[in-house]
Amino acid sequence: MKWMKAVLPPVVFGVVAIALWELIVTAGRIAPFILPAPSAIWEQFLEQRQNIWEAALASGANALIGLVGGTVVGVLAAMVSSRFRPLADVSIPFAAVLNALPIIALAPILNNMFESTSSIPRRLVAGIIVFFPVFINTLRGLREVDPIHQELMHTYAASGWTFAVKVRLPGSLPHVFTGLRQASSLAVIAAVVAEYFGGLQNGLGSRITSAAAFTAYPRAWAFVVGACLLGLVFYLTTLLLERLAMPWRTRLIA
Amino acid sequence: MSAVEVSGVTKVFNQGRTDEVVALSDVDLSVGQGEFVSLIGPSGCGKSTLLRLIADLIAPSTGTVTVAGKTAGAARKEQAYGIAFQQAGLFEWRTVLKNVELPLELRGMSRAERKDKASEMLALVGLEEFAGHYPAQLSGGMQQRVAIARALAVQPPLLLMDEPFGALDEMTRERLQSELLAICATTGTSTVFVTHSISEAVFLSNRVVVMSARPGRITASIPISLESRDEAARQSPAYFESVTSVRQALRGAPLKSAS
Amino acid sequence: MSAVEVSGVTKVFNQGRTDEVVALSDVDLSVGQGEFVSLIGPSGCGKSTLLRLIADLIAPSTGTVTVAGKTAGAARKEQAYGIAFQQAGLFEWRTVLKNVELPLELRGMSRAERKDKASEMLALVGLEEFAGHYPAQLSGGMQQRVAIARALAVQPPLLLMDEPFGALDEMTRERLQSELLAICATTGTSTVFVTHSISEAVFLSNRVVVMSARPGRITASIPISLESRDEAARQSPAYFESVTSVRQALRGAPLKSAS
Amino acid sequence: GTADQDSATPAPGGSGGALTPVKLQLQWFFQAQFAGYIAAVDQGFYKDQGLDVQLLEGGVDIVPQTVLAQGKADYAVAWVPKALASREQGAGITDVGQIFGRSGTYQVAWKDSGITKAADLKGKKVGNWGFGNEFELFAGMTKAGLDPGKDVTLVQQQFDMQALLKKEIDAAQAMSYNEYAQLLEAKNPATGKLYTADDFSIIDWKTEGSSMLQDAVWANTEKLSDPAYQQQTVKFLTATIQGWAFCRDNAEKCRDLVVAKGSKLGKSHQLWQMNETSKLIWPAPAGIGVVDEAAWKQTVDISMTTKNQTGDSVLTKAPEGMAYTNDYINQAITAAKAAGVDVNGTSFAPTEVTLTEGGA
Amino acid sequence: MKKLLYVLLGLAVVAALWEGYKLVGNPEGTVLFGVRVLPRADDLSMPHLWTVVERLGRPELTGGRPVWIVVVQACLFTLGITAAGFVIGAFVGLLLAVAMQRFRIVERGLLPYVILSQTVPLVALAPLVAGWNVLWPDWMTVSLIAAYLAFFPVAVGMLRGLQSPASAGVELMRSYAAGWWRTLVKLRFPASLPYLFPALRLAGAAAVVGAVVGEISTGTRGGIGRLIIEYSREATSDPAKVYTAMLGAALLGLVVAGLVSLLEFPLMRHRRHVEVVTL
Ligand SMILES: Nc1ncnc2c1ncn2[C@@H]1O[C@H](COP(=O)(O)OP(=O)(O)OP(=O)(O)O)[C@@H](O)[C@H]1O
Ligand SMILES: Nc1ncnc2c1ncn2[C@@H]1O[C@H](COP(=O)(O)OP(=O)(O)OP(=O)(O)O)[C@@H](O)[C@H]1O
Ligand SMILES: [Mg+2]
Ligand SMILES: [Mg+2]
Repeated sequence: MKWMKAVLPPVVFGVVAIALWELIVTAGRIAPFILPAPSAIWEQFLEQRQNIWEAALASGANALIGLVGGTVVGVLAAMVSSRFRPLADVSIPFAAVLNALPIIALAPILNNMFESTSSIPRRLVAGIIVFFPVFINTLRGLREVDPIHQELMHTYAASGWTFAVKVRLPGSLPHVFTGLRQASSLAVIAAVVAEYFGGLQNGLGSRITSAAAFTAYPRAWAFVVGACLLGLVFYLTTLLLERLAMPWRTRLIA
Repeated sequence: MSAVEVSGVTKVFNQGRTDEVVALSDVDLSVGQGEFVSLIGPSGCGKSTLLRLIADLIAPSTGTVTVAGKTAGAARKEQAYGIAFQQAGLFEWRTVLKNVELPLELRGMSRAERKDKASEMLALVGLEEFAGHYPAQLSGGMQQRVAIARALAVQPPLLLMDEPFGALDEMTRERLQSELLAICATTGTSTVFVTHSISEAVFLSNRVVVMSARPGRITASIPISLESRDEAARQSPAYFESVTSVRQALRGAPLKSAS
Repeated sequence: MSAVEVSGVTKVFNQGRTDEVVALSDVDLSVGQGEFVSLIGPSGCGKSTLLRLIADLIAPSTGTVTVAGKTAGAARKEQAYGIAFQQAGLFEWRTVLKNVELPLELRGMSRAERKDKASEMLALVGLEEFAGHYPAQLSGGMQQRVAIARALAVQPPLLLMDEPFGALDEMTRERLQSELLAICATTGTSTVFVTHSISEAVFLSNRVVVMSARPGRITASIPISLESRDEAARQSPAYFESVTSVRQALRGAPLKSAS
Repeated sequence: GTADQDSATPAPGGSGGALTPVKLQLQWFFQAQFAGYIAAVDQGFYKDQGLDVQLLEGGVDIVPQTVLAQGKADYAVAWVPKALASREQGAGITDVGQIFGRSGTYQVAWKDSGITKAADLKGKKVGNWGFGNEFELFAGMTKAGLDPGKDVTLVQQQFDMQALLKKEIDAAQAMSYNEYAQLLEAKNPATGKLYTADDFSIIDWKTEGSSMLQDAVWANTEKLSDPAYQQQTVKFLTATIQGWAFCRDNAEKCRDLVVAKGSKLGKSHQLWQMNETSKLIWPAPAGIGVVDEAAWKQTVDISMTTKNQTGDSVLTKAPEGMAYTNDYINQAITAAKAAGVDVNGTSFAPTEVTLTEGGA
Repeated sequence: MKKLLYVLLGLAVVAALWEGYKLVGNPEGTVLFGVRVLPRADDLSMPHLWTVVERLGRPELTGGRPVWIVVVQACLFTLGITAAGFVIGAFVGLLLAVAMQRFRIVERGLLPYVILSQTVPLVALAPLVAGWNVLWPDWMTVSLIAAYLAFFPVAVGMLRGLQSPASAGVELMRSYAAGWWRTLVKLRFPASLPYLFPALRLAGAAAVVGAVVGEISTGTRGGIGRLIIEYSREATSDPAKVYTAMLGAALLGLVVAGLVSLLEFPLMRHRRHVEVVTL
């Protein structure tokens, strides 16, 4: 019953939207190079599913490595920064500023700094993009310790290390996951968009552009659907991980 | 040997700065073994400060604090007291049982042993069924009970409580008061209890210490003797008399000794 | 004509679903002109629900609610009552004065007029100096005073209050109680007051309505008659007797009429 | 925009002598590759024909033929295979002037790599641009018996040639008039001098037999049934021929025009490009812009048979309807000839352009 | 003020790291197990910072305008596009948030798609939108792409803000017989401001990314995105130039972030600050 209530509206909305789209395209006789019909996209999706799968694996691997790398570095950096107050004071505004930069534009430079024949540049782009939300949120979490907890641990004569492990880390988990949730779909987008600037042609991004260059929009959109699914998988996996890691929080979307 | 000895203690915050605050001035307090002492006074009079001095969470500017014959610092390191605050301050990522286990864990007690001990404490506060729950699944009153169980887990000779029932509604509060009394009676723990409520202070204490602000000092120490500490006590004339005398002490009226 | 007439009211939440709750069952209540009635009872017994029914914030499942002879809905549209909650619920982006002006603003009163009116109300609660402050700059007690001023701004014949002093410490609370009584006396407002505190209910009310839970119903209605409502009253035998009888009604003991 | 576009065709000279506005969508940034059009605007050739031509610059994701089919431009410059692919997707467009008679796509490798023909690419890292510019390469490899999806590692090149210079890839796609020049404008760190043609070996798809037709002027098929648009097309093509002939004869002047247009690559680079572009057009035995049957057929065949790495071919079936027509270009040639323009360029002799560092 | 100092300090550290790495790093990069794990330190890949600065001062093309003027102008152009995209995106986000707040069914039906929209890669969108620009000028196409990225944080943050008032506040408004609209204006909007501004900051950053990538893919001339791609074509022979364009893009990001923060300044005095969680 409750489940139905949560699932029904979006499903109905989606079905109606797709039906409307199909109707507009067929009734308005809109050429596929302007807006492909959902049915045509679906057809291509089925036809290209092998290609989509392989491309999604390639892009997904890049996104995953970027995500994991960026998260690990972000969390470690946040832990180091939280140990030294001045460092945290400096790094928060600095990271916030860097986060406002169009990082994706670094792709061509990274391609030159590393090599365009490896996947490192796009993984780096994904990693850097992941780094900021994770770092900023984790640091915030690490710094926000309930003063009562602090006093309690003091009365238990707990050492700094014990305090970090038993209080700071678990206390910052919700923040880490807040960052991760944002980062997860960003990582996929970054990995896909970075392909735009050259490099190996094995991912969704290059498939999309090459299909689009041939005006094969239904095919391009089939790959786009693949990219959306990939992003969704990342996002939902993060949500699942969040639930597993924090059984004391039952809400799915904060 | 008294449970707590505070003598000649003054506490000045931000000493020498423009925002200097004299939180406590020349305070003497002695809490006997097994005695239940309440601190009451207007907001900002230094009740929490005094409690935190005893807990060695802050150091006095002058004067000495002794807990069970040792310095406050030594007592803290030995976990010679348990403490509870207005906010239960449970760790939301630990189950109720694990929360109570925490001080034992930090003492290096073995897993099985501390589990037994913690379960026992939970039974004491009547929450053994909720051992596996997370704090967020408990009501405010239940959370506060867990906090008390946690404070008692190391079986400290001294219990320090800073308005532990302040956030609860009156009925829950009265129930917990009775429970706390029962626990203190069975364990023989000495208690320093900060409260804003006159009736609470009177009902719980052997002695109510009244403080005044600016600078914080002790203005009265009113012994309470109720025949019993049950529902009937709350309706006894002795109770109402004590309430009145604490109220008067608080209002600054000339103190008449409570009957 | 009585200020509030609740007759045969039942309130069922989530009717027909698995999580159906009967919050109130067959409740009758009548509040006279200028009467001060307190609702007291255990958590979840439906006090707030009853108050919100009177305020027409929710609609009864069965039964009728009349406020000053009109339906509750009509009364709400005419702003025939003022309301205050446990959380002061001030709008932090408005100054104290602007907060008090809000209900007048929504009535379409002119700028100058509502400013005068609001200032007057602030004077009533003793906060005229803080008119330009923002709520965050005020203490909890002061915020609650502003909330009362806001509730009184439209000079409603009826005041509805849901544990307005619940979050305050006892001393602040007692001060505000006296102030509230003074205000109600000068304005002649009828009041329905929800509280958890027996002493508060007794001190303030002409009548204390005791409720019980599951399903919420009224179990007793205890008239209180104190000679005066000042500091002395809190120490009078009549007061203690009333406290005892309310306590007994709450505990479900056989009711003996308060003297 | 719908498939059956019927946006009004501007009546030529509708309001007595006023110029007819015409938009031409280019496929990339301004550079000498489009010098003929730029010159025709600047020299007033279009104006003489009563046309006010506006040149629309291209971009990475701009598909000129789509812009044309949507009616946002009146003509578009596009490579034949890509335009044919769009036709198959419903874009109603027709090739009315095959300006480039030859393909300018190279695959460039280091001389010492030993790569000289398509078959040598086996097992190598092969750069290409994607975006549909890669089919000559794929066709060449297929012809040489390689499977582009398996036998080589495909790498999408960036917009520069660093990948080849740094030897990250073994062979890079390059247009004779652009990227190849960039290689020759780069300094060899070993010698401190610029690289020379001797450092590289070139696979030219023309000699490998897998070249396809490139820059052509495309018009809106449906509108071509409108006599006014027909007339306008002839006029447009006439002036375009004049423009290209002008650039053939005045390479340096055209280079200046291109640079003035805001091209970010430098002067010597644009002169090189001008020279190389002219080579792709001239000499034009049948007259500039006339579609050569054989070349067309080769382009279509490759488009239908060559598969890219995902197994897709450019076209799934032979182009239907009027994919190209020589009607208008022939009329334009006649008109240009009458005006004394050399439309064959038989005597065209390319010059030697010296590139400077960075093409400055 | 202090923050600015910190940012400058951070920049100095980054600059030192860059030059330091050039000093000690292998010009050919460090290759481990066939993977280049550390970047090349040669001048082609990592030009000296002073080369980049010096390049800013020299003309773009022989006899042309100095690069810095070109870059600044491109930034201004893109700033315009970003601003338009930001405004459109913020407006759409606002409308969506209000609709979702007003009708629970809209929230239920739409919110999953709003979140899903963030998984659509921009490269997919750009060609499509570029193909639609029959109705508006080219730069507007780019603005729309920017708006697509910008609407999301605003929609989600604003929704959260509109839902933030405690039920006591809402009931209070009801007790004043205030309807939905007046509750929105007097209560929900002001209450949502602390959520709106952080969301706007995110939207500003997203709009910049959208504008830069959008310019590249639609071939819109005159902006910094276009400059990046034009200069990166010359990276073969003039590597410092593309870095000047990157600096421009960074500058643009900073300016936009600064401007959005300025917006917030007068409205957020006396207000508490909250953290905005978008996804
Ligand atoms: N860390 C601190 N730094 C500066 N001043 C402090 C600090 N802690 C307490 N104070 C000041 O010391 C005085 C006493 O504070 P304390 O918290 O002990 O009061 P309290 O009696 O517990 O009040 P309440 O009833 O509100 O809890 C107050 O004036 C307070 O402002
Ligand atoms: N909107 C609602 N939906 C469902 N159940 C509700 C709702 N509001 C109240 N209830 C239920 O109705 C009962 C009475 O609630 P109410 O808030 O009136 O109690 P109360 O006496 O005010 O309690 P407290 O003293 O804790 O404020 C409770 O069981 C509560 O869970
Ligand atoms: Mg305190
Ligand atoms: Mg209630």
